[in-house]
Amino acid sequence: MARTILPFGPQHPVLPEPLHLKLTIENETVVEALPTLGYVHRGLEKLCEIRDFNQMIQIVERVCGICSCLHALCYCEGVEQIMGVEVPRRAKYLRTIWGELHRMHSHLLWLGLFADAFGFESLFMQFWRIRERIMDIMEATCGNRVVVSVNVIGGVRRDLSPEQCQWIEEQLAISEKELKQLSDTILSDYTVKKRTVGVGVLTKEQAYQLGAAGPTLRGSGWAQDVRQTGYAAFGELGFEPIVEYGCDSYARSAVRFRETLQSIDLVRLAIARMPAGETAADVAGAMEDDTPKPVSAGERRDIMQAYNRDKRHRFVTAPPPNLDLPAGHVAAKVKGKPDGEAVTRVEQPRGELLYYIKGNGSKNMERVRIRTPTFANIPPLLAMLPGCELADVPVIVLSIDPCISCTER
Amino acid sequence: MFGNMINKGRIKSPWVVHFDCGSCNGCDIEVLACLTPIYDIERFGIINVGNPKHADVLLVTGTVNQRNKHVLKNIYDQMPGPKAVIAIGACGCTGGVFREAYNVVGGVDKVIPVDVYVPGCPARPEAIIDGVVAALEKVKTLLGMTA
Amino acid sequence: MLETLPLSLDAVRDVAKECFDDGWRLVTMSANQIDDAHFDVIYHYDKDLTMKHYRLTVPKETVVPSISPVYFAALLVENEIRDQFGICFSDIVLDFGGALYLEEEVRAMPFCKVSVAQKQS
Amino acid sequence: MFNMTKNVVTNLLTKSSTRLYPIAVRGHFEGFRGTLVCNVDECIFCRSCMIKCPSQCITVDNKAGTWACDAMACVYCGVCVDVCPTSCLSMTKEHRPVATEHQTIFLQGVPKKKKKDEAAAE
Amino acid sequence: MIAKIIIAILALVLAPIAGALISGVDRRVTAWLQSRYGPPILQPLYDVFKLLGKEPMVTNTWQALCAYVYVVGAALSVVLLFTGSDLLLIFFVLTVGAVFLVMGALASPSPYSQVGGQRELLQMLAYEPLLILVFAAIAMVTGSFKVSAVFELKHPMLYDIPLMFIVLGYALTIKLRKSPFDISACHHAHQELVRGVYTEYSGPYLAMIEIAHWYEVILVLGLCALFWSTSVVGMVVLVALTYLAEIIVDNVTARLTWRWMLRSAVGVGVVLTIVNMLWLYAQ
Repeated sequence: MARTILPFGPQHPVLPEPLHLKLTIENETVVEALPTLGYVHRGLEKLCEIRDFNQMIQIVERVCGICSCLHALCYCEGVEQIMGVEVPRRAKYLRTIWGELHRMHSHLLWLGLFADAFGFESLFMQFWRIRERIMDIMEATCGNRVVVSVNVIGGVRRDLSPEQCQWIEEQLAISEKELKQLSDTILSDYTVKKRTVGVGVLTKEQAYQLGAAGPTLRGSGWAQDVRQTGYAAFGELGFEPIVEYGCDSYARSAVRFRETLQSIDLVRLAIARMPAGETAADVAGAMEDDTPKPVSAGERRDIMQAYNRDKRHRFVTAPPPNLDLPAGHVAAKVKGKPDGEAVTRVEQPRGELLYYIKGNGSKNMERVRIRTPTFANIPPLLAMLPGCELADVPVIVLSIDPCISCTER
Repeated sequence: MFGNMINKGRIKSPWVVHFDCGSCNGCDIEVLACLTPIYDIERFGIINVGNPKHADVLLVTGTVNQRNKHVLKNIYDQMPGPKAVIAIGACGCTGGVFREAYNVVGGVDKVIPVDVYVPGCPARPEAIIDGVVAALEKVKTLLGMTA
Repeated sequence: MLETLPLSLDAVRDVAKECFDDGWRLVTMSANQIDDAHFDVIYHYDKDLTMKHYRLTVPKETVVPSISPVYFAALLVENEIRDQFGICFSDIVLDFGGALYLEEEVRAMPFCKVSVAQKQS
Repeated sequence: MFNMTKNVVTNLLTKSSTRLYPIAVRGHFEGFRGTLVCNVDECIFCRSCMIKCPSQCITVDNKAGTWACDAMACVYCGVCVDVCPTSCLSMTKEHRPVATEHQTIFLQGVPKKKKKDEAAAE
Repeated sequence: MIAKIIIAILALVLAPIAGALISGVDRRVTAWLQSRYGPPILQPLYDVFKLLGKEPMVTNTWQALCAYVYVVGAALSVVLLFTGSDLLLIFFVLTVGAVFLVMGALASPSPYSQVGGQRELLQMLAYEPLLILVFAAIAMVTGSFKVSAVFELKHPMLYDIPLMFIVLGYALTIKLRKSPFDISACHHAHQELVRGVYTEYSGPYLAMIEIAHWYEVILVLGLCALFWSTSVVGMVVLVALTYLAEIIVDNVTARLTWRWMLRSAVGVGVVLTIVNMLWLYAQ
């Protein structure tokens, strides 16, 4: 067979997003892969010059609809760092909860798409069915399914009532049960393993040198997760990263699957430990706060044991439960203008997200630079593709969880 | 009689092709969520075919930018008639928050004619279903069918 | 605030090599225009979740040596900076020639405030 | 090999989890940020919403007393509702219906006269 | 003779209708297995009528011809089956049709279509030896390649050659484009080749291919029915169970690569055939 050039994308059913790969194939084996970017480039970093620094929160949330909450979190932490604001502890916990819910919905989405990439449609459907539960939690607590808009400079816009917390726990218990039923399939089914094990190998050294981030890095045996630095409330939750040593697509999917379960635990832990108090600080001076204690192993176990309950796990068309909304939230009053530079990092579902923010004392930021995890994961992808079979291309491309709208902004 | 059957088929089987035209993924995942068990738009005979040559309805999410406007035009031209275009989300309708960014052309209607606008940021799956239903209503009136 | 280490133009690649050998990971680079004729390029390195930042200040139209032969991962970000600020890098592994994101009609280095100001006047 | 079998057979034997929208409408949760509505009689045309809107889709003219919103460009973030001093802006639970053309909400109210003008009128 | 012509005409008319209904049920059951509500049973008919009403768009006229030959081939093989003709002839006609489908796909410049065509050829390479083995086994039991000879048997063929039924099931999975062997094209678009061999066919020609697929469904199910030729109820039950098993397998497996398909198809086919033949001789 002669060499064929196969345009992979920009409109392709495997990828919901327009990534264009020019694949040179020979006998269904990929010889070379060249990316073309720019189909989603909007230039929104430039918008910081015409929108004020508060409006930028809504704009950076729309860098990527899947991990919007974490973009806003990272941006807000940066501005807070510049302006010297101490966020109330309750707000930190709420940020953690919504951040982890985002990670869960993103991972479930990815697991579904990944199943779809190797032609396992019913698995795709099941993962997305579980994901709808998380979307419901998001809608009930934040007011929107995807772009939640909860983070503001100085805290969060919404609070959780005790009734909502209890309902979230119930929903999570059901999701966990459903998810564990699927673990057999995604982690040990013969046909699934046939398609993922040994596909898209990225060795430990390669992963580090090519600057991989997130599950791609952790799937190659590096225990590196920005949550270890303890931003938001992670410092108090006793977080430990999940690592797999397989270095292939299977290891990356296993990392994501286990992280989803871990996120459920983290949300429970955060709800159980969430202190009472304000949800937003006025941005002018620093708050005084008692030093928090990290979670102990015993406490963690006690909290976890409370969740072995059995619940019906079917959706009904009945109206959504009428949950008490928290009584009136206090929006932060922002006075002053950011002046200075900051670099902040958070762990997005896809990996490490970096914001470089520079303010110049006016209401507009001078520069907002966003380095997203997929941007870092494209060089490893280019290293993985040559030599693989055409049938494995979707699996490999998806195994880094590409988010092109993040990459190009 | 045969013509009637064809028209009925047109209403009952709108195959969609989805093109992400520079959206933030929010609307895309809601389009995909429509295919999944909770919303299941296959009830209406809708399949996401992924090939413009087979499709009847083009779902466009996101703002049009300088590079993908050619792709969008190309996909639209590849679709055999009769066809409908649905712009999804604030970005697809007008450009949304990004309409002042330097690489953004604006809404989908700057490049191809749009039949239905689905507002929302992101548009809910219910709204997307409404959008497809509205597009079918439009097709019905075009075909001279009475509901 | 942000603590940065100074970096000179000649040392760019040497420092990169040194960091590479020491096991630092290149996170990314950020460019920023500081005044009409000067740009900041900040190199962010990471090792075990601690970061260090090198700040390189260059006048306009300087050709910066590319570090992509050392860190392959730098190629995308260097192309991006070339797109947006017009700072050229020598010997990028895969050079998109200023067309990574932008089509012909908008190839005006959008982040250069000078060029924007010129367009408006 | 066929680890999924249990799951699919369970699905076959139980009711499907599909919500039959639009035949059966589930409704949205309390607090959902749906359609933006403006009670123009209460509006004092202070322009806070216009200034704060991240999408810059609201236009307020305090001389003519008009409040307009480009409904298609609105991103439903709820910032305007938060900043409105008179609570004349609110969001309903229902999502905005689809349209076949661009929609702009245009509301004409009575512009608030300044105290000085009122005194002069008397 | 007249009876045969009537049967032929009935088969020609009823087979696509029955095939469409079976596809509709297939889609509905698949939806149920995935916890969805599913499309109406008549959905395949709606699809085809809509496609017939679309603007024809072909890259070259050769492709249109190929679509026609594919339909004629599929229809003719069904007619031959129902008139009790020679199994080898049916096989030959079916193959000619399938080859024309691939030629049409290869005639277009689209790389997806090209790769899809190549894979379709590989699939044929996998299922055709299996079909031949099955036919040979049938001939060994009945002593003739005639379909009508099967109906003269006293007890169902399934007793004699149960393993060959599994081999036929293998070929069936490939022919019905079900997972794990939906590698060249499938009814869901989510895959690496968009829609593989179907990519370049559109509008009325795609409708044509869809109709040909219905004929093929009837043909392969008809072959299954031969294994319980003694009673109509037995046939229906056997076919229904086989089809249900196919749908379940479709939903519990991932798509595998063509290398695996070729290796396993030939391996399984040969091993099962040998075991079955030995057992047949031992009796």
